[in-house]
Amino acid sequence: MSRDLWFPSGMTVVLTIVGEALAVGMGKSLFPIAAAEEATIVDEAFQTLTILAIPVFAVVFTFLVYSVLRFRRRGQALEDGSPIHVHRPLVGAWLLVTTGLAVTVMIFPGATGLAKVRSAANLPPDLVVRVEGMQWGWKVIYPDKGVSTSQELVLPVGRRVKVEVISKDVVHSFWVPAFRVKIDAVPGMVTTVSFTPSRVGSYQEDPGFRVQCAELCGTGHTVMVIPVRVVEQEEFERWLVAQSQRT
Amino acid sequence: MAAHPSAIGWVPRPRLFINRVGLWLFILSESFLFGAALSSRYYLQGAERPPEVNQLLGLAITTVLLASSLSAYRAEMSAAHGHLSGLLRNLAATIALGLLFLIGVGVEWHEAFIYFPPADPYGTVFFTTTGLHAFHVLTGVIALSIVLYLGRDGRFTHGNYWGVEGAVKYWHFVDVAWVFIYPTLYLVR
Amino acid sequence: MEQRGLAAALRRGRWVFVALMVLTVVEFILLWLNIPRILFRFLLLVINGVDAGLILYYFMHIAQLWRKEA
Amino acid sequence: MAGSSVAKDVGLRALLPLVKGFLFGVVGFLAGSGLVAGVRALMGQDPWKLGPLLVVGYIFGLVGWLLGVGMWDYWVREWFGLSRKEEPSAGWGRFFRFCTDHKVIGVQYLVTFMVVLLLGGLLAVGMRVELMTPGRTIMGPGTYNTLMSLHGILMIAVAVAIIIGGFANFLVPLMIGCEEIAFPRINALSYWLIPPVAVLLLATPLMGGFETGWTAYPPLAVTNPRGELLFLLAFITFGFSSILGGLNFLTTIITLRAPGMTWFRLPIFVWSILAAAMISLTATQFVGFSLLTDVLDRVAGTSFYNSTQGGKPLLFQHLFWFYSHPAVYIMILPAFGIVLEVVSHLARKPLFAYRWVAGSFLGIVGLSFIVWAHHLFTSGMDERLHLPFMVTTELISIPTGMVFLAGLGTLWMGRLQLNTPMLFALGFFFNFLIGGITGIYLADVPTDLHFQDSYFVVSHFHYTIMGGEIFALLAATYYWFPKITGRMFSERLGRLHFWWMFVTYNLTFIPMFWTGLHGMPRRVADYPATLADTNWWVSVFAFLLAASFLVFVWNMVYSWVRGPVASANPWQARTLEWLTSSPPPHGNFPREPEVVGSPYDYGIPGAVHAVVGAAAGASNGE
Repeated sequence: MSRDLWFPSGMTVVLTIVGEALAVGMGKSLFPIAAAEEATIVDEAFQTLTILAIPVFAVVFTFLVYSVLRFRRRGQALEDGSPIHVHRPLVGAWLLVTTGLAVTVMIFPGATGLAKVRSAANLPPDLVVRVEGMQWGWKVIYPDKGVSTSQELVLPVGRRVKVEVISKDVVHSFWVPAFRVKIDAVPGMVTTVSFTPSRVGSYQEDPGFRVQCAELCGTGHTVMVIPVRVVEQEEFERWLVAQSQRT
Repeated sequence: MAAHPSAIGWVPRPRLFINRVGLWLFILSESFLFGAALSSRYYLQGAERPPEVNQLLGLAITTVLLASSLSAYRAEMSAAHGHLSGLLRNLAATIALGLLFLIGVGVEWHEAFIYFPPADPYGTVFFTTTGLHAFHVLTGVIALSIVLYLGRDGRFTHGNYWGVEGAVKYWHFVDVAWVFIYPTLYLVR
Repeated sequence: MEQRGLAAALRRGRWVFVALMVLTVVEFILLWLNIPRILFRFLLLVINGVDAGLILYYFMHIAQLWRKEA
Repeated sequence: MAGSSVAKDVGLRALLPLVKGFLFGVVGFLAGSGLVAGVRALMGQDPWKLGPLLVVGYIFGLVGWLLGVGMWDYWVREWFGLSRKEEPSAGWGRFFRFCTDHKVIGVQYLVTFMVVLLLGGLLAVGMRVELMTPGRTIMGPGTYNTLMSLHGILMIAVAVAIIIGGFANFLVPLMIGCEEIAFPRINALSYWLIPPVAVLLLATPLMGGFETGWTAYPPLAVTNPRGELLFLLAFITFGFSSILGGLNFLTTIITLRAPGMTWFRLPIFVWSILAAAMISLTATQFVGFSLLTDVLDRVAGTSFYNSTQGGKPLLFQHLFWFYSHPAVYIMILPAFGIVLEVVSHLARKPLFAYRWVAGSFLGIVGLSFIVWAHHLFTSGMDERLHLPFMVTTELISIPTGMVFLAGLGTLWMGRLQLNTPMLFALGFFFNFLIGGITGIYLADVPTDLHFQDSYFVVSHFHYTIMGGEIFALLAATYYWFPKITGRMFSERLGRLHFWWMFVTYNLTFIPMFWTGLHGMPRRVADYPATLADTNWWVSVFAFLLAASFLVFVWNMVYSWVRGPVASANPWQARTLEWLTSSPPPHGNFPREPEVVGSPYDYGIPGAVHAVVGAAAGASNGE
């Protein structure tokens, strides 16, 4: 009897340690390129959830596999198992642990991560960009600079950007995988998202640098993509000037 | 109503109770439909309401519908006490009041088309909600008419009048729905 | 006997109808009084709740469900 | 059997109701659309506007179809005091006509939706062919969208209806010991609403397809081609059918339990159906209304979602998910019931923490109504709603965890028979564990900001619905196959099917978490070249996964026709459905069963669940 408890418990611990070592060891290599401060928050939340999930998986998995191997029927005759209907302390402990886990993920990384992601939105932005979604393309407008383009989204590195997203026809969604930000473009509404690009990069370097429509919007949904380019402030200024001359 | 004759050794099932539970569950389900319509009104419009809503007509059709509920109740009670002529008279009155209500809604629609057509934000919720309700009134009128037709043949006795009870309960439910629709569309601000 | 039961039931129905009408007219009158919006909405909710309760209890006999008489 | 004369209906004549239904349907359609054209012409409007013609024509056609297929004969005639036509109580013709026997309807549902499942699977194969390599592979993006949307709605329909419509119809009356469901004719009606749904959905490509996915978000659903309208009408019809189903099961379970069948003697599968039926009875009205608003915006010129007129597209998302999130519990609660049932009977051990599980089911029902907005974290809704909906969503992990404890606790110290149904039940626990854990990533707002509408979501819900519900469905199919058909399936092919499917299933969907994390949005026909290798492998395994169903179909079809005859109780299980013959006779039991104990008292000498006929003394005691 005691062996039936100690062996799978030991295996659970081993599996958990291996799993956690893998999760922590692989660390950033698991994630796609992260090019905004918000991306780090999201990735950390992901990592926290993984660290919490591994023991849960390990417990259920080892006890499931152990039961199958240990308690399978041997021989042909049908036998009944032990008539255990319920084990109140176990049910209580299980409820306590699952409730504890649920509350944990609500607070950390849930509420704390949410607060961190929002903190950028509560500060005044360095740059406001207006993005219009339409079937099927994006139009990027820099209202203060009098510049607009449908070719690419260019942003300066290290500056807090506030993107105001609108839609001209149906629901679209503004998603830049490298920034881990997403907000729907809804007709009749202005939705906003704030973030701070943290590294220079471009679509050629990594496809994470793209504005991707994430909400099904019709035939051209798949190709509703424009590249994103994060550049140094001086280059950004030069680009703005070049753009305004072109128009 | 039982589909199969009970085999030997089966306790007969309480058919009336089964029917009642089923009907009440259906009413519960339908109340979610009206809940969806009413919550859409508040989501789209808040509590706003154009001044052209015809208050007197609203009060009038509400009265008609409440009165029809009374006559429906009288019909059911008459059936329960085996009072056939009372049943038929009150059923006919209920159907007539129901039709009067529908005419009232028709007049209202005619006016509303001018002040807030269906493409207008308020018109959207007004026409959808009253249309949904009028459709239920119409089905209720049809159900009551079938009951009236059967009642004339003396199909309902004071121990067996589920047809009357079912149709009347449904009619009352349509009335309850209106009790919430009326202030939502006409009064709230 | 039978007829007396019916008469009592019909009388009860009339009273319920009168109550419903009074509540509706109260709603209607409240509309024209200049009471605060929050209070007005709250009163409407209460009145409608009472309306629905009256119909459910007296007209639709909801109590049949737990008083298994069938 | 009560009557000695068994009416039989064989030969092609048995198909007559279908022909009649079809003809009545066509007549109804012409009458309805003619009526609209006439009224519009009288009002001085263009009589040939397609939208109103289709909608009203369809409603009339639907009524015509139902009357023709059997409602007139078995239903309306009685209203008018005419004699009701007798329906046959034996013969294969019953499966092709309006029949009120719950066992026939169960089989009708099962077979119909198995076919739809395979069809949806074929569409998925088509999608994976397109996604095998980046760029255009075999089809344009419009075709891909229609294919994907059809796959979505067909599989959602399967997931919602196959267990409740199929197994619950067949089993609930047997398990609670009654002879027929509460409203047999409404039950038949809810099945016969399905063929028009299938016809409409399969006709959508002819009308220009529909590209909104099964979620039908406006304004896209308002501006999309005509195929969209057919899809909306089909979905509304399907919702109506599912409401009637829920109504029937709730009434049956509340009122028709056999003497002695108290609430805590109900098999857990019945509890799960009770819980699922509560949701489908109520929440479905919301999706019906939301789709109706789409239709009205298209056809009647209202402006629910026309933002230039003050409409609000987000309203639809709230209404839609108020049903469609609870809908996943309509799918998964019966699956919980099935696996716990199978695990208890095949491990020959009492179901662990039975009352807690029943309570958890009701807890899930309650919570399911207050979590919908977690689908809207990136939709631009009020940000103050994010935290509360995250909290309620994550609370659902507590009752769900109880199901896992019950499963593990039942296996522990049991005597497991590792046969095909048990393997699928175990596979359920593994897959649903992954599906459940990844759900937390989507419920937590910070991670959801990245994962919303990505392949991570695709993989997550395939883990819960396919890895969860479909595995439970297959467990149920193998477990109850002898009861339904009276024959035994091939155990060897069954195990082959399980291992083949389990391995290829996981290899198909695990990589999708990775592609989602790396920025692949869902519902696209193309992706960046960096994801090409992963997608190629996913496609290969998806084809192998699809091929595993060939084994399943062969096993089912061959065994149904040629398999060895099964005994009344091949698993030596204790619930009531095994106490009657396989397949059960018309009327289910020779005498009314009397329930005297729990269905799960394994290992207790002398414990009895039920007695069928005191005189006969047939019981399942030791």
